[in-house]
Amino acid sequence: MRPDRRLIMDRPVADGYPDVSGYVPEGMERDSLHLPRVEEPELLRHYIALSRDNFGTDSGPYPLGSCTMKHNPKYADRLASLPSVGRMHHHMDEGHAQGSLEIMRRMERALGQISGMDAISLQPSAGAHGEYAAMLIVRAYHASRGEERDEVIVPDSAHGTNPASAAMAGYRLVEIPSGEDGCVDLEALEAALSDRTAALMLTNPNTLGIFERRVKELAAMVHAKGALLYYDGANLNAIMGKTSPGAMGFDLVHFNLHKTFATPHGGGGPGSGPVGVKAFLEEFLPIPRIVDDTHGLALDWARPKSIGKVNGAMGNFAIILRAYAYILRQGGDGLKECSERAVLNSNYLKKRLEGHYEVPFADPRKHEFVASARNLKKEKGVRALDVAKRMIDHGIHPPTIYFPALVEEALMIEPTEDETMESLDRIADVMISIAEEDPATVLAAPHSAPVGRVDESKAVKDAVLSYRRMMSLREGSR
Amino acid sequence: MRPDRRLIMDRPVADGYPDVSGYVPEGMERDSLHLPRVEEPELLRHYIALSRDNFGTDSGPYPLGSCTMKHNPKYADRLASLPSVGRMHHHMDEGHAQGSLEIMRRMERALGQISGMDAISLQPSAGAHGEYAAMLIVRAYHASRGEERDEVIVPDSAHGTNPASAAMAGYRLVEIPSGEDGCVDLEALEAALSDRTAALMLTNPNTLGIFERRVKELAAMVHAKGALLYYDGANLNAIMGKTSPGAMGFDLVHFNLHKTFATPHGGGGPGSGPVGVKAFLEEFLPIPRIVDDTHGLALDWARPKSIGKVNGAMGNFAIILRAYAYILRQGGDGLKECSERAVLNSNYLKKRLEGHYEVPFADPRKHEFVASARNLKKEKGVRALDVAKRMIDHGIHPPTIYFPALVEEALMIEPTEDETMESLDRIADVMISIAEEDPATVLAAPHSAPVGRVDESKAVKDAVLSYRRMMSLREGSR
Amino acid sequence: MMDYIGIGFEDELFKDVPEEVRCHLPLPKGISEREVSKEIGRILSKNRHAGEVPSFLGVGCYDHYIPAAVDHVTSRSEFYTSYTPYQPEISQGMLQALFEYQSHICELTGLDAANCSMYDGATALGEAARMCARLNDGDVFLAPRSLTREKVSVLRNYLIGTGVELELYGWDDDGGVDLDDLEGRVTDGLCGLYAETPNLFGVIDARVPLLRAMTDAPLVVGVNPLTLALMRAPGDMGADIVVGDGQCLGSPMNYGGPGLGLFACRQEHVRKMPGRVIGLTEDTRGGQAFCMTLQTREQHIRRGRATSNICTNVALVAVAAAVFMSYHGRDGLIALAKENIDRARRLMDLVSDIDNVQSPVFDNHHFNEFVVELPVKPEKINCILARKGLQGGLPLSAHVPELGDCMLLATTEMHDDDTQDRFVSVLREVL
Amino acid sequence: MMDYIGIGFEDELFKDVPEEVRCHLPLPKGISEREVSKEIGRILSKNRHAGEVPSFLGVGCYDHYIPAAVDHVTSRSEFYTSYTPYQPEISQGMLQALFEYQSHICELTGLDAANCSMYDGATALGEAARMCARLNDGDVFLAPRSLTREKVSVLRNYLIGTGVELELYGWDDDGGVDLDDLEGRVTDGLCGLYAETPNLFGVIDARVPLLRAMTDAPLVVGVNPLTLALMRAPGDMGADIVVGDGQCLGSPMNYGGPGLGLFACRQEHVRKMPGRVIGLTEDTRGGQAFCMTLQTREQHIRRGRATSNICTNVALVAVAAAVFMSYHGRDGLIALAKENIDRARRLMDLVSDIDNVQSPVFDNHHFNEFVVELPVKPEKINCILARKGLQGGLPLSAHVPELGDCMLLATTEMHDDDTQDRFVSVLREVL
Ligand SMILES: Cc1ncc(COP(=O)(O)O)c(C=O)c1O
Ligand SMILES: Cc1ncc(COP(=O)(O)O)c(C=O)c1O
Repeated sequence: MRPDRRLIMDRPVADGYPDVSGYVPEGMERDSLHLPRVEEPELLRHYIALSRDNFGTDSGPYPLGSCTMKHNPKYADRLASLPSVGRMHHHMDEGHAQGSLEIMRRMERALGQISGMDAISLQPSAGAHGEYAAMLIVRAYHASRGEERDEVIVPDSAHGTNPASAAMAGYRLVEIPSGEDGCVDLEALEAALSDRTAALMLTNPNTLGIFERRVKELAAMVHAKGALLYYDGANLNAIMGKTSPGAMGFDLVHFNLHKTFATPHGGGGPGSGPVGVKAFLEEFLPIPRIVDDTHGLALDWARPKSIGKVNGAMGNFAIILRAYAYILRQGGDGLKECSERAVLNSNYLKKRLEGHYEVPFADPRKHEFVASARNLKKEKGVRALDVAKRMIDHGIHPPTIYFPALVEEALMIEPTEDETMESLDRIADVMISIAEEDPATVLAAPHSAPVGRVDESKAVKDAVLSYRRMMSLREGSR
Repeated sequence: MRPDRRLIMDRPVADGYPDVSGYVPEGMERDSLHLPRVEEPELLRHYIALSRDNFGTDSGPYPLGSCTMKHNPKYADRLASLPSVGRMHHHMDEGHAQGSLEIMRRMERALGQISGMDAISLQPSAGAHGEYAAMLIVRAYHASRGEERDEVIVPDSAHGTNPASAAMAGYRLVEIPSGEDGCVDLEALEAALSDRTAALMLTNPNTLGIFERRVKELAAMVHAKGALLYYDGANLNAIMGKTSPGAMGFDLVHFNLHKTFATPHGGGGPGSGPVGVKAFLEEFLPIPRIVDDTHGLALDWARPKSIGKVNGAMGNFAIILRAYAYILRQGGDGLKECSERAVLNSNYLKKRLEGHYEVPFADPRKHEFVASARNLKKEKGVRALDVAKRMIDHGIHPPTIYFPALVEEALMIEPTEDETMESLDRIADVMISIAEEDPATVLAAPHSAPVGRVDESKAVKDAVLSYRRMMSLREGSR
Repeated sequence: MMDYIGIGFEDELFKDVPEEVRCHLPLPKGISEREVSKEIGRILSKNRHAGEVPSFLGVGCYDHYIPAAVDHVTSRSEFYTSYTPYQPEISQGMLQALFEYQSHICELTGLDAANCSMYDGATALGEAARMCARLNDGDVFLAPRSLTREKVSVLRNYLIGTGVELELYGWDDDGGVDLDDLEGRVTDGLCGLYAETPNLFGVIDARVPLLRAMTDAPLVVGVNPLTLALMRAPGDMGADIVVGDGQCLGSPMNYGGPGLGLFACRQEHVRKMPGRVIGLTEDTRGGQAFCMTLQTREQHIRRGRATSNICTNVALVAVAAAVFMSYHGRDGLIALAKENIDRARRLMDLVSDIDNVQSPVFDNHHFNEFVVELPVKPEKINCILARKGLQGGLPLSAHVPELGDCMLLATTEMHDDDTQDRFVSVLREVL
Repeated sequence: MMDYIGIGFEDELFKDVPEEVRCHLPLPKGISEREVSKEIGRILSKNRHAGEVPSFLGVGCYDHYIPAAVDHVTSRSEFYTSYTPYQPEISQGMLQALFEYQSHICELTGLDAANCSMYDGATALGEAARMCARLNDGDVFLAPRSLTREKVSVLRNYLIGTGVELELYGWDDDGGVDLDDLEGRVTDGLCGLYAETPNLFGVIDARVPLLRAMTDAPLVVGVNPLTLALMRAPGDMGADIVVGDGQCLGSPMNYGGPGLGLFACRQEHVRKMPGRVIGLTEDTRGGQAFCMTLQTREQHIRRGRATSNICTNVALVAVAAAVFMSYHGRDGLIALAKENIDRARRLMDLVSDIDNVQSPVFDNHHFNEFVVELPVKPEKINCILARKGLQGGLPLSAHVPELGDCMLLATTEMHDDDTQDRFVSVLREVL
């Protein structure tokens, strides 16, 4: 463990304030700002030291379920750093931006082929944003047909963004429980469906890593009620080249380019969450649309039925570009192989853990599976959280924990296709050793991280989100 | 401390050898090669983990005497990564390379102004290489005058490359001792000088950080004997804008761009070691020379008296470019300020250490100073080496130790201008705490480095320089 | 591995995928890294970027110089290959960097709390409007008519689930808030009030500090963070929420994305705030530590009742902004802001010397950009400029039709005198 | 700080610098990072790099594709901002990377020891010749006349202090070693013998394996490391020392520098070897560790009697090479080497179709490059090609005057069919 890292703001700022008069209207002049300047040598040491306290996929295995922590290939970053990517303004004359537009057009086509959708908009900024765009499209679609539908159905195993997006779009949520087999309970679905149902949001394989085999049947039920079927693309990495949302009967889908297409997660973002639809929904997609024109590619804003804009520009081009580079590199066969290896890795690791951790539900799994620390908790008082913290000591990023909620003490594990067998064995060995270890050691973990276990409830209680707040509390307490 | 890092070569390579017939003459085909392929995810984890076991100036203070471990500004690296730097071949038509040539021409001029020399060649690849080029020029000069001079005088405080370069050029070495004041003993010099003397090699300030005040007198003595005076530019960072080798009476000089001009040391290189001369020596400089021509800048190979080539191309352009960017950024005033701050930092740190470490010789110092652990060794058995290893535990790179040899248990300290006062205080506090600490702790240091103290004599005894050798020894010992 | 699992070939792992949904992936074969780089390079070479064709576009997205130190930090793979810092013990680096980002934003805005990013300036505004609806009962959200069509559309889309209506108020002769128009629209049913400074017209609006007195409803102020080095903190003007786009703080334009949605608010409202926030706390040893906090506001816990659906944000862009701000510091930001104003003034003056051109249309203080009125359709001018290797400003017709003959011209420190002069002389020539 | 030292102004620290040597630094004032970038960008834009003007130059320096992973590793600041690993405890990363580099080079060359770099291929050759003089008493070092003038000059300069004379032997009709000529020159006084494969003419020379039998003096073989993926290891051909340039292993051409001097030798000679070497050892806990070793050969210890004066080498370029080799692995290097031969064969054939051109001059196996004979002075051809946006090959006149009408043409995997075709059609046009 390391000494506290000083804050940038702990440095002084010179007294007085430089004269700013004449630059802003009289009376609006600023007269104080605590923003220390740090010379480059010290600045870099500060941030590089911080980076060294952080764990990324380049640091070691990162089997964080649902997040698809693939390796981020460096060629994609190199391409994204070109000035012909960075120094482009989205309002430029189309004639100046034929390169960017062509990348986007090609990317739309590739995503269409991968998903079996007819039209794609690259505009949404992340997965949840794509969900939101899709919900707006659902609204616009039903409204265009003069239908009033105000409910969206979401399985209990859905990712939190699904209900949140539907709610943001003004829908009432109807949650349906999973069946014994971890799949959607079709009876419960039937009961939930009505002519108030605007859409069902689903991911397949679902968050348990289980493929919903009866998806066609389910699609028919939804469509029979006049509702739309929405695909949460976060799990697309499991099925590329095997099936597609289109083939399964979905009407709309979002993609997470930062999951399936290997773009960096950036410590939380930026990502990119394109949305794809079947032809009958195309007219509702966000504007502008990329179209052909006598001079090349152009932007079309004249789409009266469009939902309009979901963000201020064209989408996260720097991410889209990386994802397109990745798709080119892999090609169709390569993407299929990614899915195959991701699923193989997941099933291998699952098998290695069985007998040490409960792994509810029947075989096979797709790209991820959910184990449970329920028995450990019962027998030794070791929770999923403790297992996670102890994994840190072994240089392995913990799995997602406590999600999905329907599995007690859940450990949601997604190794991705990029881990070698050796690395999978190490993950397994570590997790098994923790299950067998003296609980005292596990409960006190991590032992070798930059800091000890972090007090999250104190953070909530204090709610100190800035240096400013920190200082005013300190002064207050004097 | 961390587990052993696996070697790349510890991985298997597929059996058999791909068919290479037809590609090389019959009978010359290769049939085995142990060179494992590592997929990018694993490859990057491997090398990034290695990098994390390494300490650079971006990691913390690096007061390594004589090496001038300045911060390496990132703008210079960014410029050096442009294709108009990297994708240029040195045999290109000059018309295609006007940019590279202009950078080089400007750099020659700037170095001329900084050093007070009349002509510069950027060809040598590092400091020692510049020394060698200079010694070849000395030879060529005396030969051109029909003189046979076979001795080069070097003070005992000189850097090892000085005698090594002179010897490589075929000179007999005459070493002269330093005087009481740490400067060249002028009487000893007088005694050593003769008509066999080809040159005196000197750095000023010398490796003790002391300015040779009587340099003019000394130059006169050397010149009176018909010998040349050579300046080792490794210490140029102490005097920019205050004096110059030219002003002091030197005839030739080398520069270390990777010291004075902030280019990265790269874990040992590449650097760049231009050589500068007074006008009367210009004709001996390496070829080609950059000259003006009707179409712009051109390369002139027709220099019959030139020493020819010292390396295969034009010098380390990627380093020269960075250094030129740094010179532009600093400007004349900025470089002078660098020297001032470097000297201030050195004297401040020296003062802080006095009373805890012996610091032989009188004030002031220039950019570096040599402290001694002699008293610590006598009183507690703690040597300079032990102090160095213990500093590692505090995240500070140790100073240069056991050089120059004329100071017992030498700790040669050069903080450079880039350390803040806070950082200097930390270096001092750490070194003082070590002087006062329980010797047992110091002798067993480092305690928190990636590995414990390394057995250097075993390395010498075994002389295992490759995996191949390692494996053949292992097999032999079975 | 397959042996261990007990399968003979990989496709057995997909036996749960019914035949009826199987399909083929009709993409071409993969190519090497070198070929990818060449192919993408070839496509991108069709672009004419701002380094080749000087561009006078702004509107929230600017071509500023990015210090190399910024790129160096964001390319540290420990940062950029990490996920959201759910495991604080091995994410202290990202957490502290984001806490520092939040802190800088709080200093600039004069508020005590900031989140660690929204997607971009437009969605930050949308989220702010939604937050107003959580803070307050009203059914109208007031925003200036001087907004881009993008912002208006996003705002409408974000308000869709709240039942709150968007209403737009006008501008005055000097490009600032039309106080009379606004006055008339402020009613008891006001859910929230939004104003910008600098606004769409680049005007630093002296009337924004007057708005606080007009209503008790939450006041949202939109800013350019660079301007804040010179301008009083919106928190001190009574703003409850401050939004804006931080792309100008060390990120490339990237054809519009990613941006950096700034979002700050008063401490008393933090629990109603959207997005991720990083808080200060301690570890078991009592040392300083950071973690994501107030997560019960968020979708992964509160699900349908979360303050926002946002999950992935733009953390790395926020880190770039933190580095950028520390690189410049207070005095560096002030100098940079002044330089941007000086550049804009110079261009404004030069353009105003052209006959038939009114520059600026609004006689006021400007930042980066200003509106000019042209004798010819701005779209047409842009076509001609394009042929001459220049990218003109934004025609305002699609955004504020009243200004159909106007163009919004932006300039930054990246335009030297030569570039501005060339632009002006070409403009003079074509008019 | 000044107070503490007891001085009033900074210049007091320079009171030991006598007035008589004082001088002023007449450089202009400093400028900002942004201005520096702009100014250097402006100057460099006068270059026409190989991405803009396809280049057919080689001679030991090649335009190969550099995987992005290589750059990522060398831009890790822990690596590139570090000094020579004198303190092994905090330099294990660089030490292991360099040990791996040495290991790879040993595998390729079939020798047991390699140093961790010399400045470039030419100086590695110079050092090899000097090492021969340490291993052996002779007074003549034999090298092929088919060398660039650069190599010959460096070789002479490196032999200057040894008293050994350089003598050059000829080539045969097929571009390989002229065995008869060589035979006549091999005497008891031979200090060392040097041969290259591929040689200056790009010829992979089947006669190099025959040289070992001709003398007991040390045999130095010059190689291109890429070719070694296909060609028998020189160690197996009896070489005592192998040298070459490793720039082709993941480094840009950089207008010639830095290169990467490869240097490997037999284990029995390690103590006579120049340059830094990294050795395997243990730490106090018995764990694997690396350190610089055999330092008593080096200048910082042995001073005037060191095996070489080299101090700073090109460690980071060696790291790039290590990453490059691991990225490709054996099979990747084989594929890359084959592709380079295939490219050369294709170009050779296309050029040979032009009337009046002999291509190749030497009927043999080639790697990357080959000699063509032109009906016009190659320098003249290059001028014309330059006007057409192409960079021709190396005119050989300045290097081997016997081949004054010849040009050395190089190609790599970076030239696709279109590029080669364009070159050939322009060449046809101008001849
Ligand atoms: C299943 C699922 N759906 C949706 C999302 C939301 O995507 P984003 O984080 O890009 O907004 C996630 C992200 O973790 C996810 O795992
Ligand atoms: C005083 C002195 N002279 C010469 C040199 C040699 O320079 P280089 O390492 O660049 O060959 C050094 C390097 O450490 C030095 O410190």
